[in-house]
Amino acid sequence: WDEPIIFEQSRPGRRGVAVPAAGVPAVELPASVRRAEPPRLPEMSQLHVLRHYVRLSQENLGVDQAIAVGQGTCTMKYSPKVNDRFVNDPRIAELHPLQPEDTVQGVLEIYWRLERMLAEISGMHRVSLQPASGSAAIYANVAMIRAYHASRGEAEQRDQVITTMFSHPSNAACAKAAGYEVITLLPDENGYPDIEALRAAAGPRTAALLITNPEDTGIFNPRIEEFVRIVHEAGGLACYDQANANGLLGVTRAADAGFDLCHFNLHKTFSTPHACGGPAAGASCVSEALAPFLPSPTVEFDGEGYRLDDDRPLSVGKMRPFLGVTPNVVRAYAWIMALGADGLREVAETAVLNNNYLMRKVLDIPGAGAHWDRNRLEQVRYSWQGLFEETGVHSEEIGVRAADFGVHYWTSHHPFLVPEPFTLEPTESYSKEDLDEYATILAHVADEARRDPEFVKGAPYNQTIHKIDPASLDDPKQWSPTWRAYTRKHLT
Amino acid sequence: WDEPIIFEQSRPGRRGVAVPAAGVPAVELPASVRRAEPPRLPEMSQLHVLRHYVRLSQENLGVDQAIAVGQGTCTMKYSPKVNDRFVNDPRIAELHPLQPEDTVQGVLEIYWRLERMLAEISGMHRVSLQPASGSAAIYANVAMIRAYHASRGEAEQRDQVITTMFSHPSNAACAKAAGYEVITLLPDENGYPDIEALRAAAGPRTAALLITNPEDTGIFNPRIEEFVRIVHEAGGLACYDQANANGLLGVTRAADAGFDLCHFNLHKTFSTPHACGGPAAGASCVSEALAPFLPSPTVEFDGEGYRLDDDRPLSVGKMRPFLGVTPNVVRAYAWIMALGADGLREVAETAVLNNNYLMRKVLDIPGAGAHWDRNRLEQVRYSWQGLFEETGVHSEEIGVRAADFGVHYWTSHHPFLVPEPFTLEPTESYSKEDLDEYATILAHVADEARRDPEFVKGAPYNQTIHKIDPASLDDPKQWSPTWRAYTRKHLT
Amino acid sequence: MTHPYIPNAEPGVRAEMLAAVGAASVEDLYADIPEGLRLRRPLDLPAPLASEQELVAHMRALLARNVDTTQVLSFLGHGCYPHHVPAVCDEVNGRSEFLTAYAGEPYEDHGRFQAIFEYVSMMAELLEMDVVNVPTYDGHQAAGTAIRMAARYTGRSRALVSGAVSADRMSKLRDFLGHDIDLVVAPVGPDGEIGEVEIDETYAAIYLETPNVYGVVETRGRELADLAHAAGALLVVSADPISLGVLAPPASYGADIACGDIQSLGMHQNYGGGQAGYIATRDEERLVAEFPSRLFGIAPTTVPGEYGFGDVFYDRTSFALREEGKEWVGTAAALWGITAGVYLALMGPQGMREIGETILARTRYAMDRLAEAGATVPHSGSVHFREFTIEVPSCDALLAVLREHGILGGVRLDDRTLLVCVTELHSKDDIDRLAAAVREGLA
Amino acid sequence: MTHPYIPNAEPGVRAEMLAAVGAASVEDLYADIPEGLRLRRPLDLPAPLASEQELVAHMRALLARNVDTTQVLSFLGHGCYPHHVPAVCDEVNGRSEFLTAYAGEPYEDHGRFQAIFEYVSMMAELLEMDVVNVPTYDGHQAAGTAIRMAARYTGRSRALVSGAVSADRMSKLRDFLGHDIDLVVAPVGPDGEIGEVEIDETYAAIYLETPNVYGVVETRGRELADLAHAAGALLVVSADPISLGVLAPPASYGADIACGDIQSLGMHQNYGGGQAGYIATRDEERLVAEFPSRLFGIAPTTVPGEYGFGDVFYDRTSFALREEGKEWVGTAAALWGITAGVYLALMGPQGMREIGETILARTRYAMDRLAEAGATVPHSGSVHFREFTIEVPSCDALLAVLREHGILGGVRLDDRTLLVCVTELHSKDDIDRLAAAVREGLA
Repeated sequence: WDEPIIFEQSRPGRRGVAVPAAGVPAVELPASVRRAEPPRLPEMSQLHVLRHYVRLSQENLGVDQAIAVGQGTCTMKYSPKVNDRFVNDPRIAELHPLQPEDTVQGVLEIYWRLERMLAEISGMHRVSLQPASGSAAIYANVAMIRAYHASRGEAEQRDQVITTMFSHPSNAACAKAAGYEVITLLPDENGYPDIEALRAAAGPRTAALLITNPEDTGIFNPRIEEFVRIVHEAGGLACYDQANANGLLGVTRAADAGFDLCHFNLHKTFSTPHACGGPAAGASCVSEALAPFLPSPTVEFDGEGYRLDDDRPLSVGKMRPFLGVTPNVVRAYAWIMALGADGLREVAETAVLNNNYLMRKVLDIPGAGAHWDRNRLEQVRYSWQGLFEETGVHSEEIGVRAADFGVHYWTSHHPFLVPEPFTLEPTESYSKEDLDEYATILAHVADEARRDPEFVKGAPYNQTIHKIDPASLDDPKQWSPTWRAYTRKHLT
Repeated sequence: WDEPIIFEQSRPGRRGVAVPAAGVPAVELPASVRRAEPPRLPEMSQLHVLRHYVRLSQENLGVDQAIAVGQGTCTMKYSPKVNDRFVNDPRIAELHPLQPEDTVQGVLEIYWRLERMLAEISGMHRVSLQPASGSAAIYANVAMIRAYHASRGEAEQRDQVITTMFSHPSNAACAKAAGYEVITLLPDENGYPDIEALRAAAGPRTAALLITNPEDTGIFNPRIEEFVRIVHEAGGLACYDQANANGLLGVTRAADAGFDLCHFNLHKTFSTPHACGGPAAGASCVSEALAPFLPSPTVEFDGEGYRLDDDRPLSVGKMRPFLGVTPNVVRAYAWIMALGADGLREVAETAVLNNNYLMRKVLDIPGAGAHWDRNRLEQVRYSWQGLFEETGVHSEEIGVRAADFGVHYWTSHHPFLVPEPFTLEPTESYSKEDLDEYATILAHVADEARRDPEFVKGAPYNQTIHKIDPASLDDPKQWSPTWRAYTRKHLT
Repeated sequence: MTHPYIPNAEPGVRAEMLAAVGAASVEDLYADIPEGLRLRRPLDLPAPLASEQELVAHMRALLARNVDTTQVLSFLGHGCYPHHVPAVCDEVNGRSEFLTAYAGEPYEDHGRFQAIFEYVSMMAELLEMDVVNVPTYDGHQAAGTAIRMAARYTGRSRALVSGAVSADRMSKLRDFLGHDIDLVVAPVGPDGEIGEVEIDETYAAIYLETPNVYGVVETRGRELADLAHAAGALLVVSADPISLGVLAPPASYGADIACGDIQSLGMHQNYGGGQAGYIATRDEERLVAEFPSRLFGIAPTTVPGEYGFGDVFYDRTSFALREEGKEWVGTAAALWGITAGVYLALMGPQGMREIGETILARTRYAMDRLAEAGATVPHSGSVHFREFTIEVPSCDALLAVLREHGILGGVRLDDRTLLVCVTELHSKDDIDRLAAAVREGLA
Repeated sequence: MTHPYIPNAEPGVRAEMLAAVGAASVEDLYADIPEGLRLRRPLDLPAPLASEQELVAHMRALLARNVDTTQVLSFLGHGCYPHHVPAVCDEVNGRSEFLTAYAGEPYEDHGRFQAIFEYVSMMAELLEMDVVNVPTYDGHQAAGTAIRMAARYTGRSRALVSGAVSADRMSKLRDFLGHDIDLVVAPVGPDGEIGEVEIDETYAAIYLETPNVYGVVETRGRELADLAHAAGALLVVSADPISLGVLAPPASYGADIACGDIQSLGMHQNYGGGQAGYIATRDEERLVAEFPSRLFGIAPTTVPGEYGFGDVFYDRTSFALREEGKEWVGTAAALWGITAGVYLALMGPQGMREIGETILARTRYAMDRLAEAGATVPHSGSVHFREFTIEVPSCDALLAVLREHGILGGVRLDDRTLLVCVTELHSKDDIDRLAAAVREGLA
């Protein structure tokens, strides 16, 4: 489709939906609060609004369309359709969050039961499902860390948080946003976070270690228990970023390595859909010692019914409005119920096997590599450095060209400590045939890059649009973050 | 997508959905009824089945995707999304048709109210919503015609049905299937059905006239009342095919022209979706004299509640299982309720205006024509005869090439009395801008045909697949109406 | 207000378009309709609910007056069956590309052609037959057409019809066939199967159902096929495809035409709106020629290895030949065919076997429990699939007691005979609950 | 059984793949995890409901224990609002291309970029501001970030926060800002608006909400903007976009940053799961630099006239800079942004005006009726949008009476203060029904 911007399809007088008239006397607004000019929104009939968005949707690739193994760290797994049905039921969709508890026993039971299941999966004591995302869960964990130290009179003293370079950037960013100084450990020559650097950093100013494991490289840090111990000995807390727990379900648990806190992303490991970037949902899991600091309210069960507890004096308070991102809580609950303990274990094992299988295929492609010759769990951060040196084609360009074949990848987070990176995470959802196809496409594009680098650099050729000139996006004089800005800067 | 046949994606042992075990003792089947070999169905995981069909869906064009004015006679209008919500509600979707009447008062009320509304729209006395489609409604009408004559002892004598060449082929076919001899009137030199031929045909053997008006050409027969009178005088019944009533809502009614029966297609005029070719729904509307013959059961209202009446000795009986295609009955009801009398009239007027506007645009294209210089209502059967004579490009080829631009048409029904036909029916759903775009594409393709006929004949170029070689489809040795047949004939 | 469904009702654009066609008003465009036929008053219809919100409120109030089978425990079957509908079935048939498309060409609607081709192909595997039609309306229509096909094929006009079919289907067959085909009804044996029958060279077909209206699985298919064939007639068998993971497909015992309803394969009950019919034969030109329905076939394209699709033997149809075609063809139930394909692909051979086994076992379990509860269970020595009858002193009295327990106990076939339907959706607990209520109702 | 969600759990393929990677078992691949950390028992979880049918039955039983707002008459608001959700909104956000996609590039995910760009562009028109972010989590987060942006922009660490905000939002602001920004709470005047306030050069911002927690529309925005600007501070205004078809947008009276929640624009209540936050500013480089969120911009491609999209000023973000970025960015609520765009496109300027007028009128009508029914209605001289408080002898007692009438009467702010929410969904009859029940409850 060559679908215009929606404003270009407007014709005055048309409308997509009608609004009931008040049926009661109108209110005259004082001039100070009355809108002067009607907003310049598009005016379109209902079919035309629908058609526009349906066409745009067809210009997008989700898990249900493509082999989405290319968004490593994102755990792009199948989100069962049946779970959407529960969420769309009015008895979830049309519940108000402040209804009396006796009218929401079903949804409270789901919250409660999911909390208990995640507690078992993490080995932790209590879980909050309030955080709106993985990053929000990290922030909630940091807030609890601060509250914990404050309760011990050490809030001022403990002003540093330690993290690692291959931990998700939100660990550093959330700690900073919460006012902490951030110390980042680089990998040692083996690809593991540098334990000596940790020893040097840990001390009386240490509030916590925030660490992902396996890191975004897919490498599991076998000394993780020692990391925790070092931080504990310094009086800090250990907080485990389990956004990517997909290879570990039923295999190892945060609590078993001594962590005080961890978090999960329900939209990764527990299959709730990514929704173009949210709504997501996070789960903050804590040890008994940290439980008093959990966000409020918590869901409590007295053996007969479920109720909300808001009377929690040590709580960090509200992380977001109301109890949580309920649709995703419902989906995650249903997903775990469909799998059970054996199923979760099978998820983990298959995710790891799929990843190792794909790794074999990818590393067979000339020009592709992976730093550090280590085992990988559920994902691998690869590098096209070899190919780049040979052809001058960047990883990003390879990815764009791969999109011409209906698959894609993203180039992961800055900084590119791994040069020309790409991170693949096949999860348990894809078949061997999918992985073969994916690797075949990458091999094909790498071969193209070798034979005709300019061709690959000119991609895409088989997409809705052609190669974008990004220059204007960083130039304040030209950038146009809205059509309104574009019209002003470029069309008048 | 280059999506393989589903059997090619099978891998033994996989499955898309699990079935609960019996949980009670198994039954041993005698060999005479036990299946010997498992069926060779595909074996795929759930995501892969879903992905396959989602990709296929993206290779299809519905009203929600494209400007679907090219399926003339089909009334491809917008089917409001909100109406689907009602149908998907368990209180429709999970109703069993033989539930006690007191548990289905809501759905019976919908049937009753829709019947009353269609009676008003047609001017008829009673309406049956049982027929599964427009053709089934024609058949039901023919069955009632036979029962009517039988009740008067004239069943044997009246063994002929008269129809016209531009009435939908199902009129002729259903009458024939019901055992009637079919007499077909050709158009006169003005494009109207030949009234003299009717006079010649009508007589003691005439059971009924089955006639569409406006015919598939879009031309309204102004002598329709006289047609009815001639048939009535011969002792026959007059039955109006109102499959395409979209230009007539609130403008003129079947009863007002003296018809005894008529039918509507809920999936055309009343907006229920076409669903790739059904489920559809038909409505058979009859005068008071024909009402005793309606299919059973009927819905009756006693002022307090609704009940089903199956005790109707003159009824033609069952046309299909149960009461009707309920989802479409619900949608049609909601659609009329959203529009009301003024809205229906506006639908009709806009459909006619849209058609006349598009006609101007199309007839401006060199090589395009329309037989008979008459007013048109809601559709026009055009002809590319001029273009064909100039270029040798057939209408079908123009349509295929137009599909490369995201629109299409079909070449209408045999026989091609209008040479190189194409029939456009823009309905009320499309905007002026849509009609302009459609006409522009046709003009562009016609121009291509003039400049490079072979290029147009080679189309499509921008579709999932390329030009099909149809030779095998009519050859019993080669045809493969299933993968099983294909495998046997072509792969072994 | 410009109605959201009618973009060109906006007065400005309307005026522009009228000007373009050179009309002063839309009335001009209706000039051909004589004044005497014109309706010069507004239609007498309820006031419109123009805002979607009001429409939703209105419909919600109507729907609230229904009680559906997720709210009560229903054992109703008799032609419309409660089976689990996998969410993926709903997801696919709800995709607007399928829901709102119609009759495009094999290029821009390649997806529809492929999906339907795959549906017929999966049915073909289940049925062990090579030719399966694009769905017709329902099982009634499929049965009627199948018998008519046999009549055309043999050039005869008499058919033996099993007496173990529903009254509704018999009504449909009489209406659809009765005017030119002589229908002879076969007796029902004490075991619930078709009884002893004889035919001669005037018969076009024997028509059999299995499981039949009593849920009894017919065991003498081979014998009937031989009987039919000896007389130069065809055996037509109506079979529910959901049974064919465990039951022998009609072709395996010699049936010439198979037919039936596919509502069981992924369609909700829809108050009877989820029906669709299939017809299948072997790949014999003369038999294929008798299909009125469309048949989709696979065909090569100009690109080697690429598949396209098209109509097989189009010149049989009424689209091509009007009254000279076979019966008629038109919009029927394509989307349900696509859906049934999704269902079969999800289930696979294992799933079809398992669901068959589960239904067989639970049906038998229910028969045993209800017998224990005091009901008389006829034909209890026969194999039943999904349905069985019980005989009780008064159906009405029993059903009333069951209603008090939130149970819809079955379909009343006559004053004393109740037809009970058990599927994979009925757990052992559900059946035990029914049995307990029946015991109370018969006490 | 191979689980339907895990294709490669099938033993044959698993063995093949293990062979390909040269591992004897998956255990080999876990070699890096020390034995001490290994969980050598199965997780203690409920038995799985492996068949979809059993899962559906289980979930259906849980959902049956909820009573939703289509089943009762609810006047609950206080941050989550019942508005009509057009079916097209659900249709679009249910499309699996949007629902299951994530973070693809601007090519294969062109649709997502365009849809979100259009959302921010429509919000920009509504807000009369040129820069709007890709949605953040919710209105709480948006408010917190907006104040933090003002602090960074001004280099100051104190903010004046209206006292007329909800306790929950205040809790969030204290948690999110309290550790390094001094929050001074402004008094509430007798009219329910923000009271008299003063600030000095240490203040980064004045934070105002309109309509505020009491549903009162603040009328002194211009005055507060002048006050803020005179001190070199910014005015941050949280406004519900559904009010902006009739109410003046914050920018029009001088606000520097607008923020709020977009749940009203097409999201179901979702038990609080439908929230998403917006932040908007003028197009000033220094202000734009302070956004933590992603901003999507339009950009040319190699084909003249073709539009593409990309990230504006990406190097502000934590994706680019980790802790040196502005706060953090991550998965938030993009799909709700797309949905809000669909909503605004359906409504258009007329719809937004009409819905605003309807809500204003019905809110006032409800205030009048409840006053007549005997409730004390504070701030009754002020303009209210959608919410207002009533004062009664006992909220609990009144709510209990209303429950008996199938009414959820409002949110209890304290023992004697009830917050009542009225939207376009509440008909005159609904309001009259509430008034009658309140009269009874207060009698």
